[in-house]
Amino acid sequence: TVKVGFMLPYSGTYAALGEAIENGFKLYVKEQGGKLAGQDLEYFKVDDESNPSKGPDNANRLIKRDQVDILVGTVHSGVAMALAKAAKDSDTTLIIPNAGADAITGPLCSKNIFRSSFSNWQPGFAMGGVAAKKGYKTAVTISWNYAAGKESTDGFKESFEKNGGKVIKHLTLPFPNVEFQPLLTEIAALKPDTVYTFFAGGGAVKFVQDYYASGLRKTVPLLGSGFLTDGTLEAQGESAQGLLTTLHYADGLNTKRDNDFRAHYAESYPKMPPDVYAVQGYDAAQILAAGLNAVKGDVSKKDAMRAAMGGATIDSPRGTFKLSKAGNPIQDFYLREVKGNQNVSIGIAVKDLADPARGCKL
Amino acid sequence: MDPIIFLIQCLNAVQYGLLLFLVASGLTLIFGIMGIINLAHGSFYMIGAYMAFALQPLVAQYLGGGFVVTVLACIVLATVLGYFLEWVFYSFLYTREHLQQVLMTYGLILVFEELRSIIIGNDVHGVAAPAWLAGSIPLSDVMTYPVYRLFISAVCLLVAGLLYWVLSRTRLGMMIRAGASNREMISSLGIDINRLFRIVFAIGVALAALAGAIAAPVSSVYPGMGNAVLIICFVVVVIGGIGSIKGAFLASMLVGFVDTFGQIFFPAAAGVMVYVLMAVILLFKPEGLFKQG
Amino acid sequence: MSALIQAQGLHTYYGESHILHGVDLHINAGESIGLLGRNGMGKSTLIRTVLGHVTATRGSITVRGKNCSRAQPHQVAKLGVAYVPEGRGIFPNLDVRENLLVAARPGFGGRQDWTYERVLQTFPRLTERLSHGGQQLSGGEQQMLAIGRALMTNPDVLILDEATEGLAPLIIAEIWRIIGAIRSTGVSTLIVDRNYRKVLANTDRCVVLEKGRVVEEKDSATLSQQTDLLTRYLGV
Amino acid sequence: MRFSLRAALLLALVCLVALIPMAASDYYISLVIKMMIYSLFALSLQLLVGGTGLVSLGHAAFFGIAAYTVTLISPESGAGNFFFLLPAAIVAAMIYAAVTGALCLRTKGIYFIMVTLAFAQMAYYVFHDTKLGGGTDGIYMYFRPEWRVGDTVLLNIDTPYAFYLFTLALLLLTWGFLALLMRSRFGAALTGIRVNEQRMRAAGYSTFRYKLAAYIIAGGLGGIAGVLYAVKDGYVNPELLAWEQSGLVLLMVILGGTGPLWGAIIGAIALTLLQEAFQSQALLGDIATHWHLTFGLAIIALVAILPKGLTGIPDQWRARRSKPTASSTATAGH
Amino acid sequence: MSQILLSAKNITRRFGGLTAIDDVSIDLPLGAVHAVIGTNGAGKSTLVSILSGELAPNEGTIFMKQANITAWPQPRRARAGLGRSYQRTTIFPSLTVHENCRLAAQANHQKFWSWTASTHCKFSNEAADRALSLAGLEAHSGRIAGLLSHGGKRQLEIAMGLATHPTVLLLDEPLAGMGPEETERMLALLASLKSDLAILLVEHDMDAVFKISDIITVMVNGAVIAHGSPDIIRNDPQVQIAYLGEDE
Ligand SMILES: Nc1ncnc2c1ncn2[C@@H]1O[C@H](COP(=O)(O)OP(=O)(O)OP(=O)(O)O)[C@@H](O)[C@H]1O
Ligand SMILES: Nc1ncnc2c1ncn2[C@@H]1O[C@H](COP(=O)(O)OP(=O)(O)OP(=O)(O)O)[C@@H](O)[C@H]1O
Ligand SMILES: [Mg+2]
Ligand SMILES: [Mg+2]
Repeated sequence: TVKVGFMLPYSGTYAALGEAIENGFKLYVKEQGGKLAGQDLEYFKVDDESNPSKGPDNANRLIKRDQVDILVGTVHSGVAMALAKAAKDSDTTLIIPNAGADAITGPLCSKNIFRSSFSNWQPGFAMGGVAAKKGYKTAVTISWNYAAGKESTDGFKESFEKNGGKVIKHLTLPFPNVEFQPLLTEIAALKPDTVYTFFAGGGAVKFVQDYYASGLRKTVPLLGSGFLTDGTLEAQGESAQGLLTTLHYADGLNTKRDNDFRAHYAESYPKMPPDVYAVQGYDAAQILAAGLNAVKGDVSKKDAMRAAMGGATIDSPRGTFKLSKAGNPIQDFYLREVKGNQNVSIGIAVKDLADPARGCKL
Repeated sequence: MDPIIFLIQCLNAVQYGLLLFLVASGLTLIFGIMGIINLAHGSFYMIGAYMAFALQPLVAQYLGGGFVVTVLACIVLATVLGYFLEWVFYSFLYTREHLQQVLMTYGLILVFEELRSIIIGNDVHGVAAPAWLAGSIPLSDVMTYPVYRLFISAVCLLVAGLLYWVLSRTRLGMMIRAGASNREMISSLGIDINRLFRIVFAIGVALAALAGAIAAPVSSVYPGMGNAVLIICFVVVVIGGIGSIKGAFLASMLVGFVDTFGQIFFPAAAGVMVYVLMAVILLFKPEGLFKQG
Repeated sequence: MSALIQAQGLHTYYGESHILHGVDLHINAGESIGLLGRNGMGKSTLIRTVLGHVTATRGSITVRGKNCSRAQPHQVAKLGVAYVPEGRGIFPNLDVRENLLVAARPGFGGRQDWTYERVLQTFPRLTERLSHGGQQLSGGEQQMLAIGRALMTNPDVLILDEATEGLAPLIIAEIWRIIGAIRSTGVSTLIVDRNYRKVLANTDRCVVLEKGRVVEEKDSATLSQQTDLLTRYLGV
Repeated sequence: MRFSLRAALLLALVCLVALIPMAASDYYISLVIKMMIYSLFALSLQLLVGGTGLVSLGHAAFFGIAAYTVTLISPESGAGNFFFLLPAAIVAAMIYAAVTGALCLRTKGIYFIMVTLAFAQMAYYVFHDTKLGGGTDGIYMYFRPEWRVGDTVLLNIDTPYAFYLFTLALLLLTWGFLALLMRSRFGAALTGIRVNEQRMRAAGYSTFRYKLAAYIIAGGLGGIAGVLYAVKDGYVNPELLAWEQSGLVLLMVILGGTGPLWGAIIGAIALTLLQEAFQSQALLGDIATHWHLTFGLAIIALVAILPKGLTGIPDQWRARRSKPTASSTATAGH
Repeated sequence: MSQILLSAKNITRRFGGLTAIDDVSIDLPLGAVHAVIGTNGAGKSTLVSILSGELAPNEGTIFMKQANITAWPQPRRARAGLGRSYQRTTIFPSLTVHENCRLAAQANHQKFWSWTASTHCKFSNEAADRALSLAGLEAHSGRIAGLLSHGGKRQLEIAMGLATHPTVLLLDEPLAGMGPEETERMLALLASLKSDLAILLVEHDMDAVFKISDIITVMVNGAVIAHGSPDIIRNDPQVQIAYLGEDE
């Protein structure tokens, strides 16, 4: 048997995401008849509470106490950093199903660390191009003052300005404040052609609502990284309609692969709609499967397994993708529009977008 | 900065300040006046918001009422909850060392948060503002201001006035303050201190819940929303001077302005602004703006 | 005549230490009692026990025939028992006016002899301090306030524990006068005071405590003659 | 005689703890290390809370600042030298303590609590919002420092066991130091300040100096804990300075009992164990996913049955067995 | 006239609108008990607080021997030999009676870096024992101060004042709450001490005051209305009207 350790948020702001990821992972294993490469999996769970200061200890729970062969985690970038450190020190294979910290597949990249999701830079970069194509000349970026927000808006800036636009101001507010009114007023004063934003969870909901209520959308269209409208549409309701976001997954892709996935997911977890987090968990399992198959399920052959994982082509519901040297997906980014409770794909923003992996020595 | 924008920012500041006061008002009772270091106050706020979310359909279905009825329902339930909580969890702490309350109320936070995730789940939910408040008024050429926010401000002012009047003008207010300073003596005057405190506590919880319910439509309800407001509430109460409604009101205004303009003029330091404010004020007025007795 | 307060065989502990050893005390309507004894003999403890601030482990207390052995202090107070504690117990965060008004209450039979105005007349000094916070008052002012506050509840029994402590002679005289006046209105009083002569002079009956036991109970007039007893129990 | 007996018992206990790693797996070693680090951290706070009556809600600042200092100044390549790193980190924490303490100590009671919190939050945002310490993602320490003179390595704490003993040693040193401190005249003065500062001033103590000294010492000791934490996992991030962290260590002290030094240690151990137990799938199965609930209820229960914290248990027990006691129904408020 | 140990010149102190002390001057000579009496709220305690450095005067200067100590903080004055007792009992309730006094005594022997246990501080132990026996508390020395009876606490209050070996002792209503016996003892004590001290006694117990004081100052509403030997004061009509009343 192979021991798999989930280090995910099961409480707090990101609890729903953690659940979806685990579901997705288990769904794939179920599809494979409960075994990967003939091995059954034994699961261990630790709630990381999205609290980086507990990160190392929680990682140790899985690595040292439960002595798992494979780590799967997590959502929060800071925690992921701690997890990556622990994985390196103990030479454990780690698959990151969400956290987008650029550094992990950048300066800190390592041959035992893979990511089934994205790097914060990617969605931003994808949107930058779109904004420029739409003919916007000036933009304001806004996010919480923390790494993920900075990286995402930097990605936007990079491609937007490369294509002739200009980011006239980067607005931030302290994490996790949600009093956006002053900054919205600031936007009203700056009157840019467009606004690019990175928020997630409760913050995303409130921002979209406030932006809508402030009436700015009539004159200053709002663009965002996909997380702005993922898993939050029910709460955002009217205020989110028509928003454009970029992400590596979307509703209504309408490929066979995706439809099957959604069908299976729906019947296994009727209460939860399939979303990008479920997909990322699902693909984490696929990456693992690729590795295990290569070594016939013998996890002790770490190098061979990792090589296989790194080289694998993943047939994901989002569309097939390969991993970069740094272990980050090289994948298409969809331009999505909010219609009802769905982020419907209205085309591909960038094809096979690879994270530059700046600073990675691999 | 052009004048119109400046005025709008002032409006934002005032509006935010008022909301802060509403959230903190319950704490001025429980912490400021009764002297209970109640970390669970944020949870009461959270409970209020989630009740507004969860009750709305039920109310619509059984009572046929809308937003207002829902809010009233929240208040009633919260009051009952508060009365019960004080009775079971807090009443035996008064004779104990104050720090014991910290420990107890921390335990309560955990319990409330977990119960919330078990009962309602961990998703973010929106709460619809009532239709008759849904509109918004134009402020500048590109900006409009939602009527609902103004409504919140009005409620805050109302609560502030009411609270101030009760505490400083009515006999109940005197009893409360007296009981807070010397329980033994107040009871030898023939006043049932236990019941009195139970009621005050209940009112405090009700206020927090009211704040949550009223704020829900603008803030939406999400996990951990309670803890987010907890610290700022204490800051407001302490800056104002423990036990002083006037102070708390002024403090929340101050915080509102510092926070708003801090974000614009010193975005890099926006996070610390409020704390710098508190530190500075307490260094020059070691017992807050309005020192009590 | 009926006993307003009737306490029998009270045993009181503070934690481990046994303070009252079976004390009996009864106060009849309109009667005035003195409680004498050296420091630390249990006078205050006895009072606090009767008032319900401390619960006796054994013994019974009845007020107006109601069993109050386990009663809460406020229940006892509602039966018309007012208390001026040792150390005054002023509410520091209330001003003088509020300190008085918070106590205002018609007496047991709905009597209203003591009003805010009348209390202020009795203690003119307070009138000048109405808006001062309780903890800003001088010791004596606090003492007056404490007594005034007790009177605001229109009691039938007034319990004064060291009520004249820290007062100027004039005021003390004044307070004894007031006590006299209160007595004459038919209010019973229980008085603890270091000035035993005054106590003897202003009470009908005196109870002497020694080490938590009642060692003497005589009507004041007689006791004041028996200097030997006084010397033995009070050391004078 | 009795004393020597207690000493003997303590010694035996220490030896026992020192030998745990022989039996335990890596994980439990690191768990005990964690407990020891938090014990040290809580001890440093106990000097303020139980020793001087200063309740601080900003203690994590010392912890975090020291942790960051040691991480930032230790070389990217190759192990740093503890003889330099440890003092440097401690000094950093003490300087912060001196500056903030001088200001905070102008206030009292709950106001003090809040001002300490305020300054801690400022420190927090410095690391959170600026790139100084890698921002929210935090930074790594790639190599564990070693005790070096010149190039000869005196002590290498790379193995778990070595680090374990090292931590244990520091914990005992701190404990001993504080124990001596509290029974010295200085300690007596602190006690006096805790109970009645007005009287201390009337007697002739310049209480401010005493309080500031205590505050700085506590800062330094808290710093040691921070260094150990940073070295243990080689990863630091702003959350180390968050108010939740300050709250956690305060809770440990309260749970243990705000008085005797060992209350802090008991509290730290108890709280860590509770968290560990309620989270463990192995023990509780699926309930473990709702561990906040069980943990919270446990805390509430403890408060309910332990009026004086864990260290109060002996007294409670004695009281239980002795004479019937009169409960004073209501006692004066603050 | 013997040496003046403490002297305050033209002290004025206001609280908001109210002038608690209005241009009061006072000299405390060695070997004398100087009583300050006066109506409630006259400003006696405030005066004590100002002399001991707990409150700052709005106007006026204070000298100890020759030194101008107006600007000195309370602790420094205390170390210079200025001891006081409080009208509202101010003790260490959770410590034993002996520890209370030892702590007070230790103030004169502060050694920041002495690591010997405070309980072994010979000097302060002796001072404490002495103070306790003087105040007549030896019997209780092991008890927890907070659990003493009211009178007991008052005695401890004095004992702590003595434990610091003051040269100037400010007593704010030391006899309040003491029974006749303790009062007698306390008076005897003061009499025995006064030879090598300067004592300021604020008291409302007139028998006591007239018995032991050498000089009396009478205050009313913050101002001094009379000053002089006991006999003069006793017969001063103003004082009788304002304060004493007609003794029976
Ligand atoms: N809270 C307490 N805990 C323990 N013992 C106490 C407590 N209060 C008082 N005592 C003890 O109980 C005894 C009686 O105290 P009490 O105050 O009744 O004496 P008292 O007669 O009022 O003396 P005084 O005239 O000085 O007020 C004293 O020995 C005192 O030490
Ligand atoms: N902190 C304060 N703030 C405002 N007023 C004060 C303060 N302290 C004292 N006072 C006022 O100053 C006056 C003098 O007070 P003080 O305590 O000195 O009187 P006292 O002479 O000691 O009276 P007593 O003999 O009753 O103790 C009083 O009227 C009191 O109300
Ligand atoms: Mg008494
Ligand atoms: Mg006085």
